[in-house]
Amino acid sequence: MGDSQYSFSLTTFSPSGKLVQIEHALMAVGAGQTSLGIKAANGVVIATEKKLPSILVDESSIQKIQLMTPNIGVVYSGMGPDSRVLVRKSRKQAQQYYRLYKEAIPVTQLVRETATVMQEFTQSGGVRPFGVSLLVAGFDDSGPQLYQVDPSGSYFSWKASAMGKNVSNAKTFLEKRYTEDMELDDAVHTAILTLKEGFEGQISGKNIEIGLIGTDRKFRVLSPAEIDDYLAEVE
Amino acid sequence: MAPPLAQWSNPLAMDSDLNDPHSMGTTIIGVTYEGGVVLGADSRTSTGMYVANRASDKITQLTDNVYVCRSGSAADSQIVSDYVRYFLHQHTIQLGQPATVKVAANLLRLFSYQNKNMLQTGLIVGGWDKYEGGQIYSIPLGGTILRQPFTIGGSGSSYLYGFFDQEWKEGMSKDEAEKLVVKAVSLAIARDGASGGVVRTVIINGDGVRRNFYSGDSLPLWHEELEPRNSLLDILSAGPANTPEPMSI
Amino acid sequence: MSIFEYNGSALVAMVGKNCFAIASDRRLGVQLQTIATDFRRIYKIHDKLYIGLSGLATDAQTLYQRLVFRHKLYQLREERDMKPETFASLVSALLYEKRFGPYFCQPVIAGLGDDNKPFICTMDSIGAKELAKDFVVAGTASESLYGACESMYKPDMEPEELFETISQALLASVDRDCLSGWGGHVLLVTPTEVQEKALKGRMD
Amino acid sequence: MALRGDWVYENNGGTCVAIAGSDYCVVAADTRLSVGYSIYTRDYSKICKLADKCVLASSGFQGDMKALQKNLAAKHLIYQHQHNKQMSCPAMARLLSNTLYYKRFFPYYTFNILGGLDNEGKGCVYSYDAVGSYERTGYSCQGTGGNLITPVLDNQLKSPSPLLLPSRDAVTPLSESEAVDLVKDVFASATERDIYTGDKLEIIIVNATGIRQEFLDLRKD
Amino acid sequence: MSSIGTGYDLSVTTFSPDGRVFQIEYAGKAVDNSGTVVGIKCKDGIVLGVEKLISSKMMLAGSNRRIHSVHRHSGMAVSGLAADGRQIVARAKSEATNYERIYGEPIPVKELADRVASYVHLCTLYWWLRPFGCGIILGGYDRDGPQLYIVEPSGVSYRYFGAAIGKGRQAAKTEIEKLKLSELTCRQGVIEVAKIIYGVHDEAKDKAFELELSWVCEESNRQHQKVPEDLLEAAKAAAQAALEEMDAD
Amino acid sequence: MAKALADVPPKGGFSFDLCRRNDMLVKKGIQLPGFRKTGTTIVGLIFEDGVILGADTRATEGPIVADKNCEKIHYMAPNIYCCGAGTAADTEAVTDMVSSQLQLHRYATGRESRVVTTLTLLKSHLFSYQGYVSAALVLGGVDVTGPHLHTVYPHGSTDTLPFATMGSGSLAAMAVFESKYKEGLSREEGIQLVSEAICSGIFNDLGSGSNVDVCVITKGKTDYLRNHQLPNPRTYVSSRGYSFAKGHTEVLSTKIIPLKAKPEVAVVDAMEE
Repeated sequence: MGDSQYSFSLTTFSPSGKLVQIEHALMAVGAGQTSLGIKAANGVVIATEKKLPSILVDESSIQKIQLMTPNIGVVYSGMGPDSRVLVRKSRKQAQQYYRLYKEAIPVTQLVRETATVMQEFTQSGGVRPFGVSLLVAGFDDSGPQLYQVDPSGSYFSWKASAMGKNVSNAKTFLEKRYTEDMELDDAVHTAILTLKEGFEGQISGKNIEIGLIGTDRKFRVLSPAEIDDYLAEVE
Repeated sequence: MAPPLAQWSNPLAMDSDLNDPHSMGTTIIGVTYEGGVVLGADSRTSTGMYVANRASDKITQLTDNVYVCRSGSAADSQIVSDYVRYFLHQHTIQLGQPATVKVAANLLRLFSYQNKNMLQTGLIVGGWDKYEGGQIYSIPLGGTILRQPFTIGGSGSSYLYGFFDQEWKEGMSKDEAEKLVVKAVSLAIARDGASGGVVRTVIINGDGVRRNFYSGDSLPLWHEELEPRNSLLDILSAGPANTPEPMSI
Repeated sequence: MSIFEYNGSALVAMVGKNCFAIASDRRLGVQLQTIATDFRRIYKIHDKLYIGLSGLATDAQTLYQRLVFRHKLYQLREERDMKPETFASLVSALLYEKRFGPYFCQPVIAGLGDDNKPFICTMDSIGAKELAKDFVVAGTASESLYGACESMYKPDMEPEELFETISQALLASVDRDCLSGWGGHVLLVTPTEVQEKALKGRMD
Repeated sequence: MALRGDWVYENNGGTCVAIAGSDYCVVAADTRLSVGYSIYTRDYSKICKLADKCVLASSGFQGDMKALQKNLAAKHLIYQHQHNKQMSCPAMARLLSNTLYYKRFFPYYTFNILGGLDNEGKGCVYSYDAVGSYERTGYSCQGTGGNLITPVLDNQLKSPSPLLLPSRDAVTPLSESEAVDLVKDVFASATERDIYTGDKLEIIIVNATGIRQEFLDLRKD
Repeated sequence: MSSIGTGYDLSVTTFSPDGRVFQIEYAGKAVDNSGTVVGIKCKDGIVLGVEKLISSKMMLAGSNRRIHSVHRHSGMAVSGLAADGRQIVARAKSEATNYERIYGEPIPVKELADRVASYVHLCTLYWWLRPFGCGIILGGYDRDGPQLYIVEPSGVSYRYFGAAIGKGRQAAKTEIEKLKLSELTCRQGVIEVAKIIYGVHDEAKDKAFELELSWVCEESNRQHQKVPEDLLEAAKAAAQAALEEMDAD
Repeated sequence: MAKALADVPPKGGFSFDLCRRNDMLVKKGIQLPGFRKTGTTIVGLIFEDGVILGADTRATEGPIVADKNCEKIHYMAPNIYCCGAGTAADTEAVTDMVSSQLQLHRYATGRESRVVTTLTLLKSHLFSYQGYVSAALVLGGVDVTGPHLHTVYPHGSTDTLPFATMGSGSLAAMAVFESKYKEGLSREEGIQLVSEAICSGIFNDLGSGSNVDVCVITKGKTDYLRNHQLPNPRTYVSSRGYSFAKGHTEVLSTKIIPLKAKPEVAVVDAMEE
């Protein structure tokens, strides 16, 4: 990072008052693979496409949905490497919180910390904004929660949301399907159906990823076999 | 009522003993022979009067062909050898060939010397390389380095100087050298309270490395030493046949 | 002289059935000289969470200020009150930060948790937490308090009985400690109300 | 622990309690003898019968305890020879005070309680410091667990202020069985928190019928 | 594509569209225009020779040396900007002493070459630095025998049997290739090097030059030294003679 | 932001700003307070399919028992636990810190933590504080390379052993191990032997007491047997009890503050732009 006092922020206002770097970052997110999340009555599910550049890549070596704490998971759309920085910093933040209070960090707090980092990168010298949006799914004392964090550092709590290449279709689909009293299993089904909309090629346990958290407050990423089971249920 | 004259003396003073730094009152030996070296050590680690570990390994590997015998503070000698092992790995990769014994010894010396105010450790380095064959270096407390045909260290060594002056000969065979080392360590174990347990040896030569272990009861007995025997508990539990006569009071 | 004996103090917290009480003496002294007779050692963090700070009064006040600051920051940030357990961890972290130059303070923390489960805890001056189910004590009269509480404590006391027990334990103990005394303050916290009482005791 | 430097004493721990009633006296002590973190023995009686109606309980340095007991026993023997009777408890109290003060500058490192019945058959307890200052009280507690037990006794047996005039009897209002029960409970409590108190409680009850002994097991950790 | 920069040649941190870094190539030119430097590895050591062009007759013979000792066992000959060369030599010296301080043995020549090359390379990576305008021939003799390296301004370094850089490098290399280096002793090598230098010197363009010769071989006790005066004179004479013989043909 | 964070403790660092004042107090002849210690018996052994750790539960402050039932077996990782003796705050802090580092390391690598990693983190921290962080530890765990048992001393030295004891009761416990330990103990035998060793410490060492905690770690499974044995119940409770009638204590003043019941806030998702 350019820490010299002479280095300047790359994100500057255009004459029309826009921060084009941030808009470009959002473009990068928009070009990324589709991810989505649904908050059910008793849990949250997040899902994403996992299209690989070549069939020669070992798909088991790549996991797009990651844990930030045992009860908070995250998925990104956009530039994968950028997300790693955020995940690493957030995990550290979560541990620091835990070591101070001996209490798991609430989802809101962690999301805010992550968003703070993203915001700092829109205003600091020598760095560019992150080319990712995150969907954060967690379950704490305030119940199940789903957040989306954008490159600008803004964050929103959602009942269901999508991002990436297929945003608009996916969101329309979710708006149609979403109900307040949805159970977690239904949410998984809806997530799969949403992903299926506009999925190029045959959907399978190997080219999508699903992570979910229920009332046990343990976030876990489904194995390809488990996804295949869900897929079978959907069909 | 008048206050009592004094509160009790600090009744917890005795816990200081176990909190003493872990140190290895030790016997360590390095001997060269025709074609290689033999390193030897006892296995006692003590904190104050307490034997914290009776089967410790004080001969630590640095590289494939270099080992070091540690004495003094356990923490210090472990940290020094950990660091030197790490640097030697790097050095080996950088050079593309095994580090020489001299390099290993010199790194240890450098560490001991640069941190001599903080470290309480004496080391004996032994190993074999293709340039100079088997070598023994002694690195005593302040970071001196001495190359010697044989060297002894640790608290038990004071009982052994004369023995070595007499017994060490140039050009011994491997077996002679190892026998000498085992005998010397067992002599020191007999006389030095801070040395004890088993004898461990490491033989390093052009063919490779061999570790040997001599359990405490296989060691020779010296002047007035008692036969090792089972504890009283074992004798008692063995049954009436072996029950010793109770002492009359 | 131990530094804890400079100002003198007695602190005790006790658990009852869905309630707790925390009590302290009222004396502030400089060694054997009494400076104040209505000194407060128990501070409120929020309605259902209190901390008593025994030991050197100057450190206690500094520590209290830092704790209030940290708690307010937490309240603003997280829009909720701290749980007693969380607060205890915070105090412990602040104390251990000064491991090699400690505040001469031994805190006693007492609070009601989410489901009105009472929580009490004490620490040494470098933040080693001690969670107890019955009672915790601190201060120059701690030995006496240990003895008194160990005998008098009963599990699952109702608020009135709890008040009597903690008051008797406190008064009995400070009477045998020349560095604490002048009656006591007792805070009795139940899910619905806080009773703050001043006890009459020997004035010496 | 070695006896280091000029400090020639050890504290072998233990706690003694005595309670005087209108017609009895209860004297109790635990039987643990320890130093540092080690237990020497779990069964050492700290109570010594000095006369028919007079027992001494002491804690502190065992060597001095023993010496003091022998010293008093010897003096009592001489007293018996000279006066042809047992020493009374108040007399023994004074003797003990003198014996302690006799070694003012190299004291017996002991903390004593003398319990028994006085000439009128009333319970009496005398409490001492190491150099012989003493007073008659209704109850007393000495030793490593003293700080823990005293407030409980204060609370339960609240004795009249010694400043009151005319002076009141310093005996407790409890009955004998209540007193024994209290003693057992305070010892059980002290054992919970004092590491030097434990193993076994020895209780001596002195009343008109003579001397009775009771035991109670305490925690052994 | 053109080999002239057209704006891509202003910084070492800029690649040209066809993937070249012109600044490094320009630095190479500074070497190519300088006096010839030759080094050969004989069977018992290394000989280094420099055609030191004399810019002024007022200059004292033997000054501004282009061959420097780096350590007891190694030396370098510099072609190109002499001042840049001194900078490299200074770095090489500190690397050598540093290595010996830490590892307790003289730096292996390979390691020295690596470190010098890294240093030279470092100066091609930052916009605020310029590459060195000099090439280096490094010769040394360690426990693995005599070794000869070239370090180019780009930071590339290779090991050679015989090497030449500078103006007359092509001709010199042709000459070196004719030698039977594995049979040559250094004493003979010195003569050959002198002949080559004299041979490649372009009388027409450059007027005067001074021959500098050094060696590190068994005869010099594996130390890097100037070639003894008498041998130098003999070599000069032999070279002169060979030159005249050639002219006569 | 920066101002607000100024009071937040730096990660794992100590603050030394009171040291000068405290040194001054010491020079004036004032005694610094003792810290809570766990004058402890902690043990560990390797049995046929894993590691068993054991600890007593007494914490002392001088001659007084500060905590009758404290926990001395600390969590490091799901497959690694660590018994601590010495200054209670130090053992707590050092194990917490390392377990947090391990958690992050697990997230980063996606693999189970190893015992040697834990050992190295512990010893390097302790060594860097030269024994001033006084934690004596028995570290045990099972990882891909099998069961491991180590002891760590406050100065940062470590030992690798088949059975180990630490703390003031270590001699008493070691006596049990030395006479009865053998290779290939079964789970039950192991737990029995560990309990026996801890009891030996509890009964013979005054610094140790109360109950026996045991932790059995095998491949893929950890059983934390909190208060596995309770060999020291209170021996007597007064039949009469101490009850104080209401109004027994003289009260000078009473202030009653009613607490509002927490208003039921409709759950609104926090939104932030």
